[in-house]
Amino acid sequence: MSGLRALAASALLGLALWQGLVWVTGLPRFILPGPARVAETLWQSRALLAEHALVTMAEVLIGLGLGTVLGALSAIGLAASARARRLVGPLLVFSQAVPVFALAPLLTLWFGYGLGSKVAMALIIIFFPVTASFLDALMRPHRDWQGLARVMGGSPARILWHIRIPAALPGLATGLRLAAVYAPIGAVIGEWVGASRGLGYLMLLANGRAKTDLMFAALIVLAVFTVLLHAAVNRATRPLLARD
Amino acid sequence: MSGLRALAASALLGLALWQGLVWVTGLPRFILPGPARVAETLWQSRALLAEHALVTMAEVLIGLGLGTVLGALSAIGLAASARARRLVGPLLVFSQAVPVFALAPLLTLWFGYGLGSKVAMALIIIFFPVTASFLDALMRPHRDWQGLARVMGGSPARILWHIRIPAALPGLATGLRLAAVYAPIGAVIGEWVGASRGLGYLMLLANGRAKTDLMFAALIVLAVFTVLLHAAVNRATRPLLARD
Amino acid sequence: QDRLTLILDWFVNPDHGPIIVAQEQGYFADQGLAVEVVAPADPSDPPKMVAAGQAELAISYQPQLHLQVAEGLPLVRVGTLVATPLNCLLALEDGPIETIADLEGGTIGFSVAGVEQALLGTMLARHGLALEDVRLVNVNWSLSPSVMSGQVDAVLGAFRNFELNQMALEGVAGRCFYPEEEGVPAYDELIYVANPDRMDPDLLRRFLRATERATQYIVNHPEESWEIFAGSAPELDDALNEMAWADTLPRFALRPEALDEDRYARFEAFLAETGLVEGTRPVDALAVDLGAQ
Amino acid sequence: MSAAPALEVTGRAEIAGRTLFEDLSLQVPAGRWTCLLGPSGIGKSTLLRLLAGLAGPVTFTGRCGAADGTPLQGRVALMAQDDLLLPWLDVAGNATLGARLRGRRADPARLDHVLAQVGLADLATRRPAELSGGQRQRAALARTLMEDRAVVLLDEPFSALDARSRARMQELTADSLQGRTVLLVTHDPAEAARLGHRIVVMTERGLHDLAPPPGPVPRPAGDAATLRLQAELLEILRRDAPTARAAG
Amino acid sequence: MSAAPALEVTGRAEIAGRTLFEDLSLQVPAGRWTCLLGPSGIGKSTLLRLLAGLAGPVTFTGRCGAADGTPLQGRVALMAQDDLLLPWLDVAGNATLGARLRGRRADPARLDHVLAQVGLADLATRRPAELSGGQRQRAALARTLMEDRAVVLLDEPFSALDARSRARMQELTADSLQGRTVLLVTHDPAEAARLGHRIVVMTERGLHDLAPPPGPVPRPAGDAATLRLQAELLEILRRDAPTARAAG
Ligand SMILES: Nc1ncnc2c1ncn2[C@@H]1O[C@H](COP(=O)(O)OP(=O)(O)OP(=O)(O)O)[C@@H](O)[C@H]1O
Ligand SMILES: Nc1ncnc2c1ncn2[C@@H]1O[C@H](COP(=O)(O)OP(=O)(O)OP(=O)(O)O)[C@@H](O)[C@H]1O
Ligand SMILES: [Mg+2]
Ligand SMILES: [Mg+2]
Repeated sequence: MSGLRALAASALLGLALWQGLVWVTGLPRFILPGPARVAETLWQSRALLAEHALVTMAEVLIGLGLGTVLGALSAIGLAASARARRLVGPLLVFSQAVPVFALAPLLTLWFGYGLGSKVAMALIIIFFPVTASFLDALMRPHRDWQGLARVMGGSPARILWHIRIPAALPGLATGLRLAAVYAPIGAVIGEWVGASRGLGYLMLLANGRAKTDLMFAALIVLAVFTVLLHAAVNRATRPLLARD
Repeated sequence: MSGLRALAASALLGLALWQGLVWVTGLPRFILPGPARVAETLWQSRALLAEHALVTMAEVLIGLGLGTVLGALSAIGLAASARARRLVGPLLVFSQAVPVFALAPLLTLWFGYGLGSKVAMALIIIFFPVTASFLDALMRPHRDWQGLARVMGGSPARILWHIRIPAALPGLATGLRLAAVYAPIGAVIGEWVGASRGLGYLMLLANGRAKTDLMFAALIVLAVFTVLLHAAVNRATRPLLARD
Repeated sequence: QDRLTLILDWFVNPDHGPIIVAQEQGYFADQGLAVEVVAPADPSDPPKMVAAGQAELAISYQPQLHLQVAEGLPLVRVGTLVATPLNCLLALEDGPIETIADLEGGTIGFSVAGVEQALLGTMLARHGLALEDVRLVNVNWSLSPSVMSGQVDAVLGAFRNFELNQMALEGVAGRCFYPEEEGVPAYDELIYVANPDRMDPDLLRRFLRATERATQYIVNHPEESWEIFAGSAPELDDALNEMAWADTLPRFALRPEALDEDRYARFEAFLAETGLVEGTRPVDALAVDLGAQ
Repeated sequence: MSAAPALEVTGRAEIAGRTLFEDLSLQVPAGRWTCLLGPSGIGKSTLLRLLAGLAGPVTFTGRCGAADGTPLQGRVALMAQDDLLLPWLDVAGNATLGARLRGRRADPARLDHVLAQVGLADLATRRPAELSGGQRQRAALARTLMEDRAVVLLDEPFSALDARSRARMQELTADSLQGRTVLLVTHDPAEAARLGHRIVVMTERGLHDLAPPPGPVPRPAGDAATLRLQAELLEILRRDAPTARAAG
Repeated sequence: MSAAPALEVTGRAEIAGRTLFEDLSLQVPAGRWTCLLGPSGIGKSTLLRLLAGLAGPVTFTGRCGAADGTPLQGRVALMAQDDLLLPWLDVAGNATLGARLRGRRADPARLDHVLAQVGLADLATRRPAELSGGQRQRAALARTLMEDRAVVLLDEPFSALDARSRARMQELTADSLQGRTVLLVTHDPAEAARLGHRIVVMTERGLHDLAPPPGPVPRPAGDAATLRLQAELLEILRRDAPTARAAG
């Protein structure tokens, strides 16, 4: 499959750049270990990494699902009402400026230290690009279509449903692609809120203990997962964007 | 101006929600202080907040400018070459999965503890939504226009410049709006990488000293700045999106 | 069995030896306790969660406790985990910093933004320097890398049982300046805090008794206890933790319940002097001796 | 379907600060076909959009709507100059869009019938991008015919059709819209001569009425009276300043 | 401008698995106007797109291009059935798009001239959304005329124009494109009769040639021979199965 071959080529390029960086800059391995060292750690710690990766992946997939649904719904709600847009829009933007450690106590208080608070965190991070990019597309005027639809007797709600939403699907696709990229890092940040499992936990732990090799091994797992997730979402949303 | 009035209404709604949350959930003030307390701290610490806010704003504006330019250029580069897209695209996604603390030593090593590392961090965070959303728009086929342009003797580069880029400006606008939201949090994260000034630094400090009021005051300043920045970018990019 | 939730100060590490050993050896169960151990990523969260009633116990730092109580958090120290400071001002062994006085004009990194300024001010003052003579940078996640790579001249907030070993493993020797040797009053690095309005002294006493028993076991059986600790989770079994284990062992409080009231009074006074807290609070607002009650 | 009303437009219109027409007075008789011709850019489409209740960039002052003053909303169908097909819907989906926008189910039998009439029965599942220009126009016509409204506004509905399809569509449309008030904008004098109960030419100087030949519409294409009218119309349209008598 | 070549299309075409035409053989003489008529959906636009070198969804096997075998690329201009104006450019910008796409500056005098000819001189700074349908079509025509190519493919270029503008545009275009190889798709028999050196009707059965009246193009609109041809064409186009002699 050419898609996989392209990914492999890209991975090779990435490895070459990485190794090149290590050679050229002569960075100490506690700052940037070379690919070979990390590969070794990756192999040695494969059971550990796999265990934590599974936890994170579950968080990601749940967060992505919920975040997409919530993001799409809130975009539709905002598109439906100018008042909602004016009142709630700035609050959504506001919410994106709140750093993790201000949220962390609230999240753990409400959702505990289990899956809940991680999914919530991933959701908060995913939800916004989906909303913003879908909303932008929903707000494009399409005056001719909308005029025709009004002549046909369409109510604003039905015009939204039958015209604005389908016409805005490319924007939703862009949002989903962004969400696919942000979901894994969202789950990892969720794990910083308090966790005893997951790649984010493992990375922080490794970082705190200067096990840079392990941290980078976990990072590679996370990043590869992100790339694959993004490729999958990319492919799935391609029909929406190819529409002329 | 109705825009400002809408923002004020939204702020009132936000304050009401906040106060309501405090009342209903009875959250202790070291987890979520009420608006009145934060307002008081905001006023008392106005000089301190203003000093740190100025630092952060400078980082944000520089980061936003650079990130936008870089993001737009990389989208154009990727749009121009299918090979670049296949090779570099996954690496860009990959780069978004790298958590801050893995980057922190590298950033401070290369850019020091001054403005440089914060701008770099903001740039890394801003750049991706701009690239992704502009690229999606650039890749929409517009078969008829492109066909006509080829018949007219347009080279791929000129078709990109005269047709694909102008047609994709709404996507760039969406990317810019996202970037405006992410730039402040990007700068704050940059400050966590290593700083002695800025709102992010102040928040960490306040958090460490259990001064939740001050932390929330700094957060409010950051969030209000984010909302205003987003509103400004929103307004500036409106013509791009209103195009039918 | 009674349920009890304990929030650690950070991810599990050898500092938490008595807790892990007590859990693994069944000492908690012997006390009729089912203890849930939760690790947060941000050390400033656990006291808040306990104050908010989300957990019965949290591990925190004595200096942090003073600040938090001064800010009105309903918290009180109920036990001690590590009875000496672990914090140290860390520089490179073969670097230019041979005494604290050499830090003039240098850059000092720190991570937890709590009492660092007070500690540093005191340590510098002994060598004729003031805070204005150095540049303070919050380096957050990269304490030891920033000092190893020479981006900062020293870091404050490094733990002597960890960061030194960490650097040794990287082949870099570190030099520790100990706060308690440089004019800072001695304090308990790791303590157990509870919400005085909600706590059940009996429950906590049973908890502390179990950790006391675990501490005794650790002191008596350093090798076996390491095996137990390393076996509790695969990510804990590594060279750094093994080295740290040996260095941490002598620092565990042998009498977790016991309270040295004077320590708390002295440190409160110290913080008031440096201006980090306003006024002073009596010791019984800060710490209780469950055994004495 | 409610009884077809007469339409009336009296007033002046401005676009972007320029006067489009002044003192215009158009009467569209109830239940009949009125054909509107005129030079490109004179404001025919704008007039149709005004009657359909679409504001757009135009500022209109005066009366515009049903002659009896009742609102037109919900009684009017518009086939615009652009086909305005939704690219994500197939022909059948586009043709039944109106029903869905009103929250009803379209009658499938009627859909089949209309699609067969416009010659798109085999193409019901094709997307607009997979159609030829004339096929797209016929899909838009099918959508308009599905609307079943008392007032029908058609903006050059047959312009992309070959002679044969055009004649057929004219007959079909005349037949389907029997008894409705139809305002048809066209550039084809033959079309106007065939279909108009009333023929109005719009010029810079105002509206000009032409008497069509007697007899029911659609008139046979080769009919002598029709050909004469067609030639007369062509003559007027080709002249710079029409001299036909002012519209009533 | 290079010398105008003759064009040739011989072969078969498929779209989405269905045969569009089989054994088609079209010769377009060099330097002359060939008018192509035929029912909607028969494949006229597809043929033009093939000649322009645009693949699209069609699979073509055979010869298609200049009759002398030299590639057509860079020598052909296409005015598609849709106007394909870029919404963010004004009329002048759209008309000079080709030059910019080739990295040249458009000649401003020529632009003024062409815009004046198509009657858009006053609207040079208007965006497409601010134009009427006929004005948009003339803007697209202006863009095509600005191209100055040896081969010009016109897909119903005058369909949205009123009779007067249409006649003017026909004359203007005939004049401007003197000596080029022009292939014009039209549904208007009068247009074909006026403009064609050669008239080809495309049907399901293949191509059918009609002999146009002698004399230079554009022929006068009212000319008897032209009218006769027009009537004959109309007759053929209206019949289900054309019986004209097969194309050469
Ligand atoms: N993507 C596609 N998939 C399937 N069929 C297609 C596609 N595109 C076009 N067609 C079909 O190809 C045929 C030829 O289309 P073309 O546009 O060439 O017709 P035309 O002769 O120009 O018609 P008109 O006079 O209506 O413009 C039509 O029947 C159309 O339905
Ligand atoms: N947004 C706009 N701004 C300025 N002028 C406009 C705008 N929209 C339309 N016009 C002008 O209004 C006039 C009327 O346009 P309209 O579409 O009604 O013409 P029309 O009679 O339908 O012409 P055609 O036969 O070419 O379709 C035109 O001259 C056009 O240029
Ligand atoms: Mg019009
Ligand atoms: Mg066609």
